[in-house]
Amino acid sequence: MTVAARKIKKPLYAVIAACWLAAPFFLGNYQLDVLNNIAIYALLGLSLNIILGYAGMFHMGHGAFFAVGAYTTAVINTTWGVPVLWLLPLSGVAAGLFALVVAKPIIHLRGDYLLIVTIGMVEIVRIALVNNVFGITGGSNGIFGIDAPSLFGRTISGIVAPGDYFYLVTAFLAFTITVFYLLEHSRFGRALQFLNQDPVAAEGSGIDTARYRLAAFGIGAFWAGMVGNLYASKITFISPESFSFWESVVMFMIVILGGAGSIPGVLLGAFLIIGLPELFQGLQQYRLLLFGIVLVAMMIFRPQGILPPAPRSYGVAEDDGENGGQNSAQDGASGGEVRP
Amino acid sequence: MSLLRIENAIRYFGGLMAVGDVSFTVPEGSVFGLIGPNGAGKTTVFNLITGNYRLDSGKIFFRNEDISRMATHRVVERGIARTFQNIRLFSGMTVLENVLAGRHCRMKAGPVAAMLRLPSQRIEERRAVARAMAELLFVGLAGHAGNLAKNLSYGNQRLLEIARALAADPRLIILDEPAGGMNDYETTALVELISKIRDRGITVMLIEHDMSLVMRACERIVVLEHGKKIAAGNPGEIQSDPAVIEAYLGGDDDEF
Amino acid sequence: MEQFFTQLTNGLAVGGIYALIALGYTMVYGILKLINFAHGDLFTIGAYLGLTLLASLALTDTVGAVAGLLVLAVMVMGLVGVIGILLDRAAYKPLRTSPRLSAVVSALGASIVFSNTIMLVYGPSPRVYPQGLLPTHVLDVFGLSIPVMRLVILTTSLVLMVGLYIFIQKTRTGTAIRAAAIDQDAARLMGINVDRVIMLVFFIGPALGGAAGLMVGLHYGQINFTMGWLYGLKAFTAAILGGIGNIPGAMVGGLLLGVIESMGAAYISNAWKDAIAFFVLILILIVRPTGLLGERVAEKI
Amino acid sequence: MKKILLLLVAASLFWAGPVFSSDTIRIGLMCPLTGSWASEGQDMRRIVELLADEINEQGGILGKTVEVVVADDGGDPRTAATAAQRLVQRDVVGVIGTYGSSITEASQNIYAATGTLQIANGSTSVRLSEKGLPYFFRTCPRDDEQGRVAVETMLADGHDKIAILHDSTTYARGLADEARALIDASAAEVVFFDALTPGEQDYTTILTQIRGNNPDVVFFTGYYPEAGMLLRQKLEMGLDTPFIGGDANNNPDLVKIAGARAGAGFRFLSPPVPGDLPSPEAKAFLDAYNEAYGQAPGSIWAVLAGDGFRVLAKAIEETGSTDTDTIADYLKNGLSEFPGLTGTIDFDDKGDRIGDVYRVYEVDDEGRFVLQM
Repeated sequence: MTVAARKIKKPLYAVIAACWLAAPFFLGNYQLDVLNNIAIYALLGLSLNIILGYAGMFHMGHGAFFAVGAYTTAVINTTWGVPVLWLLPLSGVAAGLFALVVAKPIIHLRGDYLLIVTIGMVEIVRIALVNNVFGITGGSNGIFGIDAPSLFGRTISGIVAPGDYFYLVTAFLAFTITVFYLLEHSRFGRALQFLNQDPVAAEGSGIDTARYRLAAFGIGAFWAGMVGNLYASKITFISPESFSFWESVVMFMIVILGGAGSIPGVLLGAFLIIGLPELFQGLQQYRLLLFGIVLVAMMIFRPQGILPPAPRSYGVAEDDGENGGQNSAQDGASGGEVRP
Repeated sequence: MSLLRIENAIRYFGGLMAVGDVSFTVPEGSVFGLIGPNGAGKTTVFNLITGNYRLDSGKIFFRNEDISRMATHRVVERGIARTFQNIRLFSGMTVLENVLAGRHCRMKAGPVAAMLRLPSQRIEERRAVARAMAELLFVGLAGHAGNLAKNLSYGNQRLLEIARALAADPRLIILDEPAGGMNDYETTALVELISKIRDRGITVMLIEHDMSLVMRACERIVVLEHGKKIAAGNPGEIQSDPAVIEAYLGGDDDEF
Repeated sequence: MEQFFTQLTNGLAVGGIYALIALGYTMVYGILKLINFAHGDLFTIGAYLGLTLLASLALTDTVGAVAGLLVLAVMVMGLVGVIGILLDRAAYKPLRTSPRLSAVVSALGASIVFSNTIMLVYGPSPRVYPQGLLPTHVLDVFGLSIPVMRLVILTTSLVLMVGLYIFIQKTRTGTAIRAAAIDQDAARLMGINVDRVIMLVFFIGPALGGAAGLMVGLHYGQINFTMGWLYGLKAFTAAILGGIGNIPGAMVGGLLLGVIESMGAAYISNAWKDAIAFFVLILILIVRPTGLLGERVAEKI
Repeated sequence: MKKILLLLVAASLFWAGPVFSSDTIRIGLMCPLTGSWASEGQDMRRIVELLADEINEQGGILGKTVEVVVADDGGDPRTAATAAQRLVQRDVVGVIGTYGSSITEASQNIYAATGTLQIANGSTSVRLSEKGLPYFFRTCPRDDEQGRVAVETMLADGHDKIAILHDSTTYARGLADEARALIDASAAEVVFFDALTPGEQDYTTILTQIRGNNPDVVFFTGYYPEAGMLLRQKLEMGLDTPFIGGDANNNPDLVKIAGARAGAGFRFLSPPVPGDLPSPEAKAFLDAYNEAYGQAPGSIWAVLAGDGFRVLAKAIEETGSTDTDTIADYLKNGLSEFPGLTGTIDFDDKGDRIGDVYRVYEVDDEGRFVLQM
């Protein structure tokens, strides 16, 4: 990266964050709904990025964890009326535990074998939901009447007030970016990248690769489960169709197109993969064709992803404060200073 | 006192016996050489010690603890760090991060501590970076800390592997052909580095084809041929051992 | 017992199609380590091209049914093969040295382009092959009634597979393909034109997929623009099951997947059929992490 | 350059905020233009746009031009929710659509919350109108009604061992469950109940199983492509159990897929197609459609979208208002025996269509759909 590009990065991120935060003042409900979807898929992309980006495991079944979280929220909320935001951590835990159980036996599989197994996992989950496993998922009908989140006595409906919901999901996104940034720059985050680059050398450096692989699945799934909670309470209705294999493919494309292992890349990826088909709505039945062409073109134009990860500095040799700035610009609200 | 003790190690690949009933001990505080012609099973012995390969039979003790069935990362935790014959760095990451990889097993902070940026994690992280910088300084790569590992020269990549291994606080460091690809000047510096490592109280065990290096650096040497130990002793004894001379002259190696 | 054998033949017929598509997956994978997610759509293109050529050329009227269908098959395979080469040039070749998953996303993009192009050209409704071209009588084999077309399909799949296997194993070109699959750089040093080999693979694989599409169209009659996604996924599963990159593995994997599906549906539940198939796949991979016939390569350390 | 221009056009469409204009009446159409149900959605668009053109040629509604605003719901719930927001923001009077109960359900809340009238055309799940939403209507009948007619038909034929086959979609599963409950309450029994995987080509496995259970009749609640394949393969296997299908089978492609020989004798339930209605409206519509597109309309569901549009236009015309409450009230209480393209249309308090909508059709030897009663 050139010095000029580095200098421009910080203010650029600040401007983007400011525009994002100001969006509800300028945009209508439809555009805000699109932005909410982008935020939700950005969150899903970031959680998948832990597994696919940092740890480099070919995982194309992330929708399974998303589904477990969404259904956990839906079932408990509609059965016992527990407020949905309280269920946020529980949905994460459910998805995380599910991931630990199913990933344990398959964690040693490499590359494409893992890819098909994760595809199989998401399909098995979908089929189980369709067939109303345990008799609580509503089968192919799904579950309706999920409450909107409510905070300090105020209902934050993703339907009536996408602007309110926008700030809820943005806050969660900012939180996620912050903690994932910290994770990336920690012993844990580095371990995932080591085992991604060379598992033998990672093991030889004293890293328990199997445990870290599993942990990556656990954390990624935990987060996807929480996003499932947000999604279910946004749309208030979920059915197995919302968790088809294609949804997992979409998450996969977000990470790879944006830049595997790069937080800004994943955010941009979500913006493109979710935003472009909406941008092309005016083209009606031609819109997906154009989307496909753009997808191939972008991949060829930027084979490493659009914003591949930049080398991290540790404030030792040539620190210019770039990484701390990147974080504070992105999360807007907290502006936490990050420096080892 | 013996730091590492190998007893009747046997390992087959398919039907081929790569290591056949090899026993030796590595005394603490020494520089120990493992030599032999190509295909003698030297690297296999290393891989057996570090748990990359499983023993078919035999035992390996490290500080009187049986590590024969231990996973690699546990062996590293116990205090054995290594370098690889074909350099294995995390090439897309910075030099500093590569050294931090070695530091990993001496750190504790988990994902939750990292996400919450707990004070303990911050302190640990700062110390780890300082220690990693110290190791880079020790091997002479401090100026390269922020570069990507893949941009280093071949010789420097070997040094980086050593720094990574040292960062793990090993009692025994295993170097697999550390001078491979180095020029004479670098090799001389390497001999000096090895003695500096030994001076830190770390036992060094190495495989090397460069016989002048082996003879200069090592205090004790074991010679393998076809997976069997054919000789052991100090450099002088080895150089005059008829079996060793036979092995090297009989083979197509001419480094001796 | 009769039910069992009937279900077995049902499974084998479907499995034969899976196997044929899986071959294309596995060949491309063998050379480039690329999962060509657009491969299923090449299969669909084969089915649609077959329909167009059948309707416009009326070959079966002029030269007779058998000869007409053979000519048709050759034309479809040729055209789909050429489309395969063009696909490689446009979407994969620029990504040869990029991270593997980038090419996967490019493949997914190509799949979207293909399926939507078919929808726009042929319309979103299912299309139907003319009937009466193929024999419909039913054979009585040891008390089992087996439609003769099932046997024809299975036989054709097997002939194509065995033909490919012999081609890969016994000919000079086949040897070049195998060499390039093992080590492209070494193959290049041995004077093999690797680019030509890749081109050839991107011809043969899609051609076989196209043949499978034509067979599906002719036998089952109904084709639609989304069918390639499902078949592609099944074929990918089959290729992995057998050990991806391995040609006999794709055959075994395809046939086995067909039988697993059929048996799972018949003896456990139709609604859970695909889940059962994936579950068995996962069990097999847990025991044999590189598939049934995949080689386990110990990494040199 | 062209691509950039195209992008700019698309972008301007995306960011276009609500445009208020007094001389047009906007009616939304939410339909699957892409994805698995694209054939339904594209036909819906053709029909609604055709009807809108007709109205505009005759001077529009209340002297204003009708503008149809189309949003692609892609046949998936998430896209549908966004499409609904898009239509609401374009300030439409009401929305026609969509196809698929779970897709409709994902958009229902948004229309309800924003006070937008919705007239669904292909969403037969019972619960959609049981939630008490004041602005929800549908021109299609409900699954329970269809299940009742289907079971009555089968029982009247003296069948008492019945196999039910669905495809795990919301609609087909719902209909299958309705039918099963009714059969369980009768003297007949369900000897087989399972699902096929839609989109496949080979259903011999499931047919072999059905044969093993030896039912008198098979009730298939899924869609026409699979029904066509089932009939075709059933003939090949020499299985002669009669099949009866749900209303998703009313598509001329059914016979094309099955072939006339395999299709003959297949019966299905459906609201009457325009060709079977004596009304001048139905005839005029058929002629116009034929003239515009050179063929007969494909699916009955798309025609039901046309009915939704016509009902809405009528309500605006009659009430002279574009106020949602006024229109909804008119549809529930004012509209009486409206001559639709699929028979007379009335709505009850839940917004469901009143009356015996279902007819039994049988496929004759030449592949024509013949109305049975």
